[in-house]
Amino acid sequence: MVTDALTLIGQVLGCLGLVLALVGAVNDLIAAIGFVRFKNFYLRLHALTVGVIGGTFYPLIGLGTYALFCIAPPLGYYVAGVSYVTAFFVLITAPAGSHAIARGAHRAGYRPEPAREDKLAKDREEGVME
Amino acid sequence: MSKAGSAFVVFLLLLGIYLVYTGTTNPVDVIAGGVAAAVIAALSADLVVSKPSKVFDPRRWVAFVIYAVKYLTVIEARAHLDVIRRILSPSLPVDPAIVRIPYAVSDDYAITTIANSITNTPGTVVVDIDTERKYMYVHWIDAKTTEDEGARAHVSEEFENYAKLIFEG
Amino acid sequence: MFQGPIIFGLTVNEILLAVFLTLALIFTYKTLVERDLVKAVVYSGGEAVSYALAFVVMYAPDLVLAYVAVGLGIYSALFLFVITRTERYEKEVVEA
Amino acid sequence: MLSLETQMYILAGAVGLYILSSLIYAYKLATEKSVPDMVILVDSLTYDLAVFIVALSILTQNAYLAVGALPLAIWAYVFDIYMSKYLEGRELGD
Amino acid sequence: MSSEEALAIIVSLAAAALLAVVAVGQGLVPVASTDLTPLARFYLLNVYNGSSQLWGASPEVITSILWDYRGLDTVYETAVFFLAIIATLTLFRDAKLLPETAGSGRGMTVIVKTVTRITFVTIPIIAASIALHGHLTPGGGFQGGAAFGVAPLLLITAFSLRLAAERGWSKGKLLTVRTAGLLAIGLIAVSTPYIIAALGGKAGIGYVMQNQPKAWAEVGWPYAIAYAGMRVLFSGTLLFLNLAELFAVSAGLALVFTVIAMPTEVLEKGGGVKK
Amino acid sequence: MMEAATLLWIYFYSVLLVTVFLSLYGVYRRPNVLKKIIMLSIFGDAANVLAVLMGFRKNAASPPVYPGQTYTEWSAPNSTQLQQFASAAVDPVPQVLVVTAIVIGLAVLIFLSAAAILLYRHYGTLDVRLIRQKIIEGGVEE
Repeated sequence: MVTDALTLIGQVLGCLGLVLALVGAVNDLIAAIGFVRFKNFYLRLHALTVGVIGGTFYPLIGLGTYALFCIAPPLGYYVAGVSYVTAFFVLITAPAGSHAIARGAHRAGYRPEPAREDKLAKDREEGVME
Repeated sequence: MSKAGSAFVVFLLLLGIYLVYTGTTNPVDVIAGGVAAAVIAALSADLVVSKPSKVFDPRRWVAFVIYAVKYLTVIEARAHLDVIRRILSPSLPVDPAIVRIPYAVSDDYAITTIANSITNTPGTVVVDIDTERKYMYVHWIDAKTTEDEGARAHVSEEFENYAKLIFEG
Repeated sequence: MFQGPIIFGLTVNEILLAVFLTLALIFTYKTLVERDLVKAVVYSGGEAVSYALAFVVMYAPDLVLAYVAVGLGIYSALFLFVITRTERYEKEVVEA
Repeated sequence: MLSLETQMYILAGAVGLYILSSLIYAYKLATEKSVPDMVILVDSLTYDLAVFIVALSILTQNAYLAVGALPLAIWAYVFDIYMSKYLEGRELGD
Repeated sequence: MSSEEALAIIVSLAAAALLAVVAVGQGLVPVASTDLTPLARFYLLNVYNGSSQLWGASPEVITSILWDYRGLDTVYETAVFFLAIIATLTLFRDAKLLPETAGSGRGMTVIVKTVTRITFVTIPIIAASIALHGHLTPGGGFQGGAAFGVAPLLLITAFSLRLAAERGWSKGKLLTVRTAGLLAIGLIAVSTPYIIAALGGKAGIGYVMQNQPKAWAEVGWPYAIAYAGMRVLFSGTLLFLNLAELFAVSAGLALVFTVIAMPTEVLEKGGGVKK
Repeated sequence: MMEAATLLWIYFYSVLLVTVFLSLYGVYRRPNVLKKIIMLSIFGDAANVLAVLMGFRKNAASPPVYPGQTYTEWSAPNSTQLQQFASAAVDPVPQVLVVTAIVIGLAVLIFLSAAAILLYRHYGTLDVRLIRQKIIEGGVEE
């Protein structure tokens, strides 16, 4: 009885994970559209974030949950483990990567245009920021 | 003592990652992963953790869990919907600016948590950071204000409060 | 064993393989004609990703593990090491 | 509760959408002109295809195909780091 | 695009299409084939078949072929890798890794540094997992070593080579680890005859790179041990060869990257010249 | 009329051969030594993919790894399971060769990159035409 209920909960969670994966795929497509529509590197970074968090992190969690509950072990555990570890790494490394590339681009002379204000460029011209 | 403590913390982290990655919990894997994790932790734990006593404080973990759940559901969903609306609307309504946001934490992990939280919410990206004057330069897709404190209230105040609870003190 | 849908007598893996090989060819061409060597390195990274996915759909996970680390992680660093020490732009081919 | 067939259709749809967006990324990558843009396009492509690998491994019921997702995700980050350090105009070992 | 490039592309397109059509038409290459070559069928059926005389005791066919059926080939290949790295080192043989000349120590921003700290300790454990499970799941010594090789590059790029030098990395230590890995491979390769001799058998029965017992060489490495109600599968020599290969490849890559990442002046002038 | 599958496989071989030829053209004709090295790496990769493609087959459904084995919970398969596995898996032999080839290619490229750095130090350029000119002007270097 209890195991039946647990199996049912697992099935429901797995299906929710699948739906999350589908939503993530749609997010990724929207991010790709954003890449096409935005004309500026710094704006595209926001589309990248949609693609990374909405389009990679959440689908990986969803697919991992699906694999955990709906695929027979040990293979299901294997896929779930790979998905979760990948999701963890994406969550901590992707923002650092975007930050690094944004900083490098700003230092290499790519300016956000149009922009209402660019305090970083101003501060670096004034010499307060190295 | 501190060194052994940090090695132990890193050992637990690495063992956890090893077991999750391999997807098994059988004794042989625990032993093999434990040996590998112990070697790596003994060689390079001082890079990662400097004050291991912080890790064993349950209040920090409670704050971390509350923050993680809130961040990964409410905040992310709101930011995603906002940016997706901007991408899909025909007029492409953006009003970008690089604003300067002060912060008041000093721990490396706290700074990284704030910066990664800002970058991971669509709509704001940390472009540069000045650790001496304690400013972050954030590219904001819809700059409601360019004042330092106003931007802080809009973008990073919540993250900062939680980061203080988790890592500082 | 799961075979997937058959479209015009082609399996899904074959169609995906065609896609990724074509992508790799496009990136190879872009690498060839690019004068800026940094961009050439980025294109070769894209080519590495395409070939890694080709390995995935050809059921070779071992090669994916080895090839992604080497093609995306090590080659690009190696080429950038050389570029920082030498020159970034390739000069035009002058007809003799 | 979804039947197995519906689950597979959902997965196949997700795989198709990922392929579609990766094609858009590849097109943008082939036509893009500035280096930072190209780097983040390679990133997007890589992350996109990492999820695609996991979805494909579940769809084709081959667990061992999923192993490629982790290297792709980590080494996209590594690629970012190299490129940004190069763009800052410094030697990589500096 | 110059006219020459266009010509080259057209010629290569035509030549490639022609070659492909000829190769396919002559039956030189498989086209949408549905059956395996006899060799592949032999491997797939024998590698994990306990009742076969020629089994490799590993469910991972690739690792088994790599280290068992084609073992000597792989040993030579590791030696080639070793020699290529030696050759690279001889090109820069004067460069010394000293903390005072190895970069400025400035590195990148604190965000990248903190994330890299976590990543730097977790990449080796992933590499260890890939290598330790090399005989069970996709992976192995090469794959683990290549994965590990990215960790020193990441550290050098995000921090600085100076940190690596201050943490006590030196060419000598890395060379020692690498040589120890290669030596371990060599020792395991020739171990079977000595094990037989040590067990009191007739010397010279076992052959080089022997993993499992064969009909004409009846002593080999065990493929599993029974312990506390479990049977632990470690596939004879495969696990140990994978581990040794992991050390050899990862230390070799770390060595060559620490050398090649030195400042240009040190690399070109040699020694630990001051700026 | 040929089947779609045959045409597609001809397309595979054509694409890979075009990649090989283009990269060889780059190695032969591009003046910059680093560009030559990059194209050489692509040449090696395309050759590897070509080798693996020959081991790929139409009805394959599994990598050549017997699934579901762990350190402790394992049982050797019976002959039926093995036949099923062999009828689904792809050819392992090219994959084994390619694992080896990838590492050898990596070693060769590391050496070539180091050599390129030294070449630049010696001649001040990586352009082979300028290097040739310098050799002709300055006689044979010692």
